Amino acid sequence: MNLHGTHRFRAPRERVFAAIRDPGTLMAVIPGCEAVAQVDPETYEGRITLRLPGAVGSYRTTVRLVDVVPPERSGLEGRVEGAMGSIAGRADFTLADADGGTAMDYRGSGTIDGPLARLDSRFAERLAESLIAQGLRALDLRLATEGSE
Amino acid sequence: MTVSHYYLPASVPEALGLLGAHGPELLVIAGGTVAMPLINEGISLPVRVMGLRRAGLDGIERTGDELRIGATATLTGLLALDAIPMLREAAARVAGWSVRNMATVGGNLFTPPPGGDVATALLALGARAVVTGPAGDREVPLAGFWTGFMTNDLASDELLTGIVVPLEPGRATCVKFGRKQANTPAVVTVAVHLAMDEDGETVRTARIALGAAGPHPVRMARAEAALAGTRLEPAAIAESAAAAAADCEPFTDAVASEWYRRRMVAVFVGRALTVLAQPASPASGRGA
Amino acid sequence: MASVIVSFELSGREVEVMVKPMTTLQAVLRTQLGHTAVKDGCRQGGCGSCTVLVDGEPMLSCLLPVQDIAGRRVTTVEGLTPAEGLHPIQKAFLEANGFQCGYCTPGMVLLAKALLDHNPEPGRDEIVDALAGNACRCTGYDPIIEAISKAAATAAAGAAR
Amino acid sequence: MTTESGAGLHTVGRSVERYDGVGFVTGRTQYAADLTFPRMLHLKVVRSPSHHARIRGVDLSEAQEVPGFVRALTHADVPHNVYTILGLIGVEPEEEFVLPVDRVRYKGEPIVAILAETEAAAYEAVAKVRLDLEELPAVFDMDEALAPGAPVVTHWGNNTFMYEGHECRRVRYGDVEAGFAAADAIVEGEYRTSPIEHAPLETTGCIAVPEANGRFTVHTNSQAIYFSLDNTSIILQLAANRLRFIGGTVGGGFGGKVDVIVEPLATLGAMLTGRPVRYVYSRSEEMQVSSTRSAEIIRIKDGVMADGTIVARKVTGMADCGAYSRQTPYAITKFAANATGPYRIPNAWVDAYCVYTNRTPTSAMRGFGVTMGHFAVEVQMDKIARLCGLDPWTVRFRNAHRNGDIKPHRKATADATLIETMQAAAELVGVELAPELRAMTSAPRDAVASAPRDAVAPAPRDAQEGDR
Repeated sequence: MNLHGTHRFRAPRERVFAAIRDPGTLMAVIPGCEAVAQVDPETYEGRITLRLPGAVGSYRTTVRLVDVVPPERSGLEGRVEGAMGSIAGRADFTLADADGGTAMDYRGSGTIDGPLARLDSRFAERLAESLIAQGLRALDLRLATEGSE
Repeated sequence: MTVSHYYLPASVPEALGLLGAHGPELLVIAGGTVAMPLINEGISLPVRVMGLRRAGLDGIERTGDELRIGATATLTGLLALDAIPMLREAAARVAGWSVRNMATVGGNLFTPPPGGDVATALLALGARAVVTGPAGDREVPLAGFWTGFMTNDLASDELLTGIVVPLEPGRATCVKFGRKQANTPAVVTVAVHLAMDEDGETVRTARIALGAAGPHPVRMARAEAALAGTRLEPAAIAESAAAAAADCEPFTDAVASEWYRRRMVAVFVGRALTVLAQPASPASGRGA
Repeated sequence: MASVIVSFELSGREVEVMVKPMTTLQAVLRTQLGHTAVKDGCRQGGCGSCTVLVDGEPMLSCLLPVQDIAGRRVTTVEGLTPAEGLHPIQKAFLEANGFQCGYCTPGMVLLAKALLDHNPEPGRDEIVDALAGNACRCTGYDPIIEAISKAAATAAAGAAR
Repeated sequence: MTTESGAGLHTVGRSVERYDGVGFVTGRTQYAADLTFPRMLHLKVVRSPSHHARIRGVDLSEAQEVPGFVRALTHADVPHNVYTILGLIGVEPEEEFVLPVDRVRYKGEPIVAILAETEAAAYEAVAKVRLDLEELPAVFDMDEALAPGAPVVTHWGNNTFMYEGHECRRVRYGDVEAGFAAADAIVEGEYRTSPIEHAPLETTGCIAVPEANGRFTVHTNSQAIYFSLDNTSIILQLAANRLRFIGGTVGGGFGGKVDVIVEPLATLGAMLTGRPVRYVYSRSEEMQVSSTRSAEIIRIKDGVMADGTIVARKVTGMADCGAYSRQTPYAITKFAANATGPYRIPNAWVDAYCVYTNRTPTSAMRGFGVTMGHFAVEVQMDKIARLCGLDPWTVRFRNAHRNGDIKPHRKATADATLIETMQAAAELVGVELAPELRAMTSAPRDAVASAPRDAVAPAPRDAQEGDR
């Protein structure tokens, strides 16, 4: 399973990077997120619930920040686990200044285990990329409105 | 089944009560043609499930200049419909007879691409989703119903209870290109509705919706704009088809590659518009 | 998880079954009621070998929780077959060799029954449309289409007499 | 050689009602998986999500807690944990495990089997088995698999089946290079085909039932019922007379049900639990893991004379065996023997490779090994016809085998009927053959005056050194 994507934020990259590390923000922007806790400076545990056509369920997530170089880039090692199986892997994202805002590029790969692995792996890729895109859009909106207060 | 409870509510209030009691962990199904394969295969392992087949949501009625379709009206039910021929075309090309007797119009909105031919047609018809929750009904234009691949605007305590379709005069067609003539997922589905000027020859506003060319059925704004004010001359059709091919977001799956889908978007948008460009074209010319 | 009692009419007689929640009509017919003419080709709605008639209309029993059809009329090939001899549609399949391995045949026979009830004299295109959801991996479909045309013809001839 | 006319025959040519037809139209025919037994267990397999990986661990702790879970079957439970599909006919090596010990080589390969009271419980338990796999590089393309440095799929170190010390099955007859040199023209072609899944409507499956007398009755839809019985007997180290296989009614096979895949595990489950065990593929298992026809790459180089006569043919064929041999090494031998087509080739060279990749293992399917070879040869014949300005019939008639022609593998052609068949076919489709073609027969060449001119005297030297 391979993921990649880009996103433009209106906010500068320092605020984007800080927001990504803030449990409160993560809770608000991650689709279906019901709990996020920072267990140590680099590690977050949480729970998301997804209502997908034909399959509903909640998933335990653990994400650790690695090779952190704020506000430029960071690595994420993570695992998502629940009824439909598990996805474990690593993603890396870079943040670059782009005419007043921020251009994010992310790339990641992981292995799927459990029932989800029996589906076409492109299916899981499209689902993951779509959920990530929704989260980044919500983050952009939140930073833009926060900024204007 | 590892299912501990399967509820069959007899009314919408009863269904909303069950949603309220069990919330996000309650799987909702209607015709079962999306959920049951995943359950039969042991991929989806729900514990509590609610079926809507008996919840009284399968009516289709015409009120003034709108068609109100119950969320669990079957696709076969659409085939008996004279009001909107294009909907009949879309429903006729989904799966086979038995599945059309089971699959529901509401369910088609939740069918991941490359499925969702009827949803694509409804999008081109400017339909609205009727969403019912504890606080009552709200209507969502279909373009805003989908939030991403397999995700939508419903809260966990809300149900899709119906679809409202405006009965707008104009020229409309739905063309599905699959690897076979029937019972096959789409390489691409194109649904078009053209509202014409009084002269009946000039396009006032166009709606072009694509299926299997994005994370969900998508409207092609630039391709629509390329037709406004034209008389569907070949150049206008070519420009519109090129815009659709450029703006769509096709994907690769077992049916077709992203590369092939993008090219077929250009071909079939062009063919759909060419069918509608025929002078005395019947209200629902049928494409390839 | 408590089982539930469901009753429905099966080929003319009332049946009552006790099932785990959401057990499919296919599983009930095949493993509890002995109607193994209802086949088990894919359980994904793609092959049609599990086709049954519910109130005369074809449906896929593998996608149908039995609770959904409580109180309704279910017909399988076992129900179509008379005590003596064969139903005209079955005879037509036999004469036209509308089968090779036989696994799709029950589904095709029931579809033919439903089609002829709707349209006694279907053309080839209407037969093909009706069969579109049922797969056959052996015959290439022509013998099946011919069998259904033959059944329609004999029925029409019979009606004409 | 006269073709039988239809006269005086009782059955041939008439449409006869099939005795098993009544069972089909009434649905009374009993297929293996139609049976249900009291206390029957359901077997579901935990399959590898990776194409190529080392198995570091299998954690069953959560799966065992699922209500309805009965037991798991691991490689340690299998008495002789190796498939012997071709071992019975002396084709070695036996290299595919019934349940792998430390490595999986294709996506979907079985790792551990789960036995449970109901299918739903089995699926839930399968979903809760935790696999600890270390991903290894995988290869899916034959040319890449043969290139140096490619990931190694087999356990003997290179990615081809070894035929008597050679990397490919070889046929040498005459001198192709001399033939090419003497030819008026050279025609080359590369032909590629994809794997094909049989997709029978009835999926592969069986039910193993322990009998009171210690024997096991196995209801199976295998196409090779005694082949399966023998292999199950070896794998379970159980005397063959302890096994009674019942089948013969197959809901579509097309060669897809000869792999002896489900019977050993189901019977093992019945042995260890004393209860009937049902192991039937789901549709996605049938598509993903049941064997397919091999993908093939066939490269042909021909030396031809102006009159369309072929004087030399060099064929390099590769079949994608997938991760394990099964029946493909045998298919390659069949390919090599038929690679040059039903035509007289005075100078022939055939190299036929059985190539291993991390794809689903391939096996039998409707004339496997030969079918795709004919596709390639017949397209090549059309190319020759176009090049020589001849019609495709003439090129085929002039090269067609006749009785007495020596085939590249040194067998004399006997009972040849290609010429007569083509003549009958031409008549059926209303093609007017040239007199030369109408006059031809399959009689030995030297017995008939109008034998085509031999451009190059064939030099069938004795079998070359190293060819045995």
